[in-house]
Amino acid sequence: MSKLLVTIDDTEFEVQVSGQPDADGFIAVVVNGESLRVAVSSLAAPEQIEWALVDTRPYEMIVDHDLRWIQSALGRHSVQVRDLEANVARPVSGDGRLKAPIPGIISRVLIEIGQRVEAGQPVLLLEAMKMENEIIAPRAGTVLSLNVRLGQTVILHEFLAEIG
Amino acid sequence: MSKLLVTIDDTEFEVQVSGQPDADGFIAVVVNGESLRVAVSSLAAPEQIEWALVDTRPYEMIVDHDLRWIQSALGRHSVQVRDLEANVARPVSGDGRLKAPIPGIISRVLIEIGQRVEAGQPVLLLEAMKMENEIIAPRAGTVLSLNVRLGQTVILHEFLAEIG
Amino acid sequence: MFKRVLVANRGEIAVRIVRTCRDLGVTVAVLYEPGDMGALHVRLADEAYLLSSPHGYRDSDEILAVAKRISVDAIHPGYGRISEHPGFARACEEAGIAVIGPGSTALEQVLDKVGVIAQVRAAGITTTQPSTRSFGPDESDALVAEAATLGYPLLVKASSGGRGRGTHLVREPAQLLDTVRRSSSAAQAVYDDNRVYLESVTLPSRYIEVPILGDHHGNFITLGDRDGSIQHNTRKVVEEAPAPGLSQELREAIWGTALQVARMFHVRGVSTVEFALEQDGTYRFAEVKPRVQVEHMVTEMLTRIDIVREQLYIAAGKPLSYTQDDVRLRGHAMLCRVNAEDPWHEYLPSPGRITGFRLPGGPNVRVDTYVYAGSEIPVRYDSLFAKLVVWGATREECLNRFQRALQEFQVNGVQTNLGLLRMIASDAAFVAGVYTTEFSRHHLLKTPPPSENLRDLAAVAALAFIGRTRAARPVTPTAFTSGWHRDSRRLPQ
Amino acid sequence: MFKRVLVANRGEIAVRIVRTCRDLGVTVAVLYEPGDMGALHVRLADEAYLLSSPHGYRDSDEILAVAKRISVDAIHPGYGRISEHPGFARACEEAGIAVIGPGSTALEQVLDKVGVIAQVRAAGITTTQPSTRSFGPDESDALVAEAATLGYPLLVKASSGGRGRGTHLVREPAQLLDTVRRSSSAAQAVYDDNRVYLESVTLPSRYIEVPILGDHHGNFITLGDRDGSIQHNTRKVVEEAPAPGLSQELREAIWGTALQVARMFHVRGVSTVEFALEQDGTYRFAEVKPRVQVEHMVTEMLTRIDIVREQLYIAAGKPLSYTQDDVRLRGHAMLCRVNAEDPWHEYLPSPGRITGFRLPGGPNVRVDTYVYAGSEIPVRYDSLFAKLVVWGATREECLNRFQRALQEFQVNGVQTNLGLLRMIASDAAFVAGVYTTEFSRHHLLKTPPPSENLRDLAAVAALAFIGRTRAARPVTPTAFTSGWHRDSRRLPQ
Repeated sequence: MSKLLVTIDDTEFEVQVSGQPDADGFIAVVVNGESLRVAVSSLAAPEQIEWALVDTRPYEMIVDHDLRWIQSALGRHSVQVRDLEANVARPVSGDGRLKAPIPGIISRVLIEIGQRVEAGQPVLLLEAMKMENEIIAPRAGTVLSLNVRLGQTVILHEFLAEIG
Repeated sequence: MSKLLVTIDDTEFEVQVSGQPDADGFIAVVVNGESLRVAVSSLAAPEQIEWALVDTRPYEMIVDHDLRWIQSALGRHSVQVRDLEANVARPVSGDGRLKAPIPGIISRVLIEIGQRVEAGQPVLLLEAMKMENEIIAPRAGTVLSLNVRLGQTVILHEFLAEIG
Repeated sequence: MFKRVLVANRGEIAVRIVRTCRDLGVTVAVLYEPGDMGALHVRLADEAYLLSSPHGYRDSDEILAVAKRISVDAIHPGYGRISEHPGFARACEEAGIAVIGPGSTALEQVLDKVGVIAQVRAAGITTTQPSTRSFGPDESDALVAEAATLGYPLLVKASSGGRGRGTHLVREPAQLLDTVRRSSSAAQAVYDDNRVYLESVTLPSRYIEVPILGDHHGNFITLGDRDGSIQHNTRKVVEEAPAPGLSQELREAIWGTALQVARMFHVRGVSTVEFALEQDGTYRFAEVKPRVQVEHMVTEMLTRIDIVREQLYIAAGKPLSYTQDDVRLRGHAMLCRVNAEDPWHEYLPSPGRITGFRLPGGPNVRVDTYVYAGSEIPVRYDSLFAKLVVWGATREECLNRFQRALQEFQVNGVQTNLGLLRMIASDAAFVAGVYTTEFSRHHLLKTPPPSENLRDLAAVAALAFIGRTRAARPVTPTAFTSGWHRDSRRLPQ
Repeated sequence: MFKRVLVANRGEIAVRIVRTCRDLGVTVAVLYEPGDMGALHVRLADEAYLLSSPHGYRDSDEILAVAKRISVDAIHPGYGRISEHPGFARACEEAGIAVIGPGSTALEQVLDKVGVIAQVRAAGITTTQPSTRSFGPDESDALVAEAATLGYPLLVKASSGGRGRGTHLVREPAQLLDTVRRSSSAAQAVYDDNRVYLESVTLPSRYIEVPILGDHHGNFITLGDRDGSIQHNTRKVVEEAPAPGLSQELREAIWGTALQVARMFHVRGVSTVEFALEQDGTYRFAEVKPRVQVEHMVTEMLTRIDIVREQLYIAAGKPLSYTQDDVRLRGHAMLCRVNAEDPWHEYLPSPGRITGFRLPGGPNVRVDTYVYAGSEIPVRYDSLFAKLVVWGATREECLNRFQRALQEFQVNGVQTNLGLLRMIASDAAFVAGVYTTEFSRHHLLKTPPPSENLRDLAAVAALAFIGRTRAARPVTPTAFTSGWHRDSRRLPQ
């Protein structure tokens, strides 16, 4: 059984999930003490969830790959999940690794290895769909590694550089 | 390089295929001595082919899993391919294995193991989409194995029984 | 208007009804069998209730029980069994729940198809000639005698139910009893009633349908006419509106007769009055279908009226939103049923997972479907999974668009009849608009398609062969992939 | 009519043109860059030619060379750079190839936007107030002075080209030069011309567009009007027709003025005359767009006229197929652009593979798109991948259907603006039809959506979390999936 603290927008819910789907395909979930039967289109990865059925209520949905938000027909809700048992929250920022926030083409490289950068300083330009996107240093430090070169095509979440 | 004899409807073609796609994505194919550049949407399996481009001519197509036919916008063409080098034609009929020609539910079992059957005798009924489909013995012989029971759901190409 | 409607069906017709309810802001509840949990009609509904009965969507008792439990104002059964079940309609009426349909009394009347023809004939309308009564499948001698009186060719039809199921053409006496047996067993399966009747038929003829709207206040209007002559086992395959080549005088005469019939039986809601049209211009009343049909999409395309919405309004007691003069029949529309089946293999059904799915688009093209890439066409239900309809200002414009849209429609993972539909749309008789119920698809399936591009296809086949050989080797021994499928099956007709 | 047409574009507009050519039985050739080989416009064409130039679809010389080599009768450039390239149009005319467009002379004239306004104003028509001339991005002092004369707020617009690209609103002097720099660099990239001009703007106002058809024989007709006030960075997001809330008198006055302008410049083919409408009813001519637009789908839905077909007919020298009286403007239509972008993340573009794709359906719903499940939205091109348009007999019916269709449209694998579009369609100002160009999407993005179902979403989030944790563990160390994405990027507006 899992015990989670789920925050949707600004509302907190204590959620308990026990076991596997029953014969009808529902999983028993207790939210703030209330029992619900929940079915989702995929139990594998968030981004594969396309619909859910909670008791008798169907939802069309899109779930962020990193589970930062859930989009239903009405709009986008922010999500935070904390595992109360593992007692480990999702790690917060501070990491110096840069990954590609979108797929694209590296249209400018503004740093080199060993260079000192300030937090907020532009380090790369990534071109996608006729727009240039500035990638900035998430923290001050030294460029430890630089894994891309000018003109290179990068995929989503590809590791670009590290600042430490 | 492969040398093949390809029969489309009733017309035979000698086809030579050499190597991998070029930089533009085309493969060099010689048909009856004429050079063509061919690109297809998938080189993996026939049923994954959705389009082809032959020189400047685009085709939307569906190709049978067993390569017995190709369907283009105009209709369905029968296909036979023989590898001239391996010198092995596609095996012909005569096999006593029965597989499910469609997915469905076994609605009647008309044989048992060890029973003698004649060619053409109904052996199983397979129900799908509100229709019953009779599966008949492809040859005379004895029922060597029977792998399904009444009410069982079978998938496409599932092995049902063998007559030998 | 209703606040909450229960849809008692699945597949594309359930999706269709859900859409209209949402368009109207009506809360829509649906039902599902366990295997249908993620089906589109469920995904798009406001509420979804699991059917626990082993009869699932066909269990009228459980449907009514759910409807009462959740307090809906109305039930929309779509088409099929529940829509033609007078007992269900009456039970709903007694429970104070509106049923989208003609009302239990009218339903009972029009489902007695032999009786309807007698009444219509008594009113002085030319009808088809049915047998004097219905027959059980074991009344062989009586059937043979009756058939001899009527003469051949004739149709065997299910006594209950208005669907194509159970209707078969018999050209010669030798085929009669075998056909009766098949028809009767289909009728038993679909309508719980194994009785059949016979109907004299003149060949060639055309099948003309007149869609009708009628309200609780005695108003009836027609929405033009359609031609449903192109059928497969008497199920319509391709349909167009208006029926091509009718004189305006004949057309209006048929409309008038259709209205007269609808009024005679007080058929509320949407219905279709169907006629056999002979080559000399004689049109014979055949039957009344008191429910929405697949073919209504053609009418929607001509009139731009949402017919499901009109059904709901009428059932809620509203007077018709249109007078006859308001109905503008502009242009031309063509529709086809897209089925998961293989016409080149005796129409073998082909359920399975849709791996590729691309709809045609552009102006005046519409597809209604319950499937999408990655979804499953289930084994247990009908093979119809999509309806394509196109519109054009003229028949020619419509035809060109129909051909193009069919070429554009791509489905992978299951076999479909799209290849055959493309051939029908290009067939000379269809193009000329001079076809009848004798329109034959057999020559289309047997003749290889015209192609100056066989050489190109040979090149593609070669690449497919090489790809297949490469891919197949590691997983399957060659012997296993060969031979078994040839002649190893035969289908009941 | 033409026998063979070359489509010089890609994406949904290329697919759109291919469809009409096929509907007309015209042989259609297309072009493709190496990475676009399996793109839909290629798959659906009769012939496809590889562009070898590194400039690809933007290389007018290679396009003309292919057109000459394969001897086409006409070139349809869709919209975008090639459609607004007078040099290209003239070279085609000299080569005896028809270009679908207004003709090189008219094109040259209407692209000089400051000059057009001067001429229109000289004819006694109220116009927006442009700067006295165009400016290079480095003429800072002159720009600041001119802006002070015009007054704020004002628009910075690209001197060449009629697309939204390069157009930006400036509310305060402090923003001017930064905006000019951005506008100028966009104009340089899109039109090879970095000059901009300024235009005085009154806020709030509305953006009213009048689509026009004109032929070689001096016939001009309007196809009603549209409201394009809801924009993002001055690109239209949602559009409807007719423009809501105009009196018939005002509407007809605007149509009349639009016709007068189109005639003044002899703009053949399809064009749009655009106006700023102020709250006191003053309407000011703003510009002429001499080409097909995304927004023409709204007009097609009202009139049922295939506008691309009319373009081809007109370019072939035919007189208009419609008189003004033939054009019937029935009902109401709404359209939106569906883009691969994330409105909640500063409109971050989101190319990638479409893993799930399900179109809305039902009566009077149309989607034009070049993508399908399994296809790729490329990195290199525009983020627009689909256009949704719906029709209703009344604005209310249309609005309900628009909301429903947006809810039904499902895309997985890339981020889209569908969530935002749903919010716009439900926003009180949009529902009431009383919005202006000041319509703000910001509050929509910032306010969490209303939901009585947060508890249900929490349950789903919990299951997603557990599934993700399970799936993620074997492949990726936890540290690797965390932290980096927060604040690690910033976008140039």
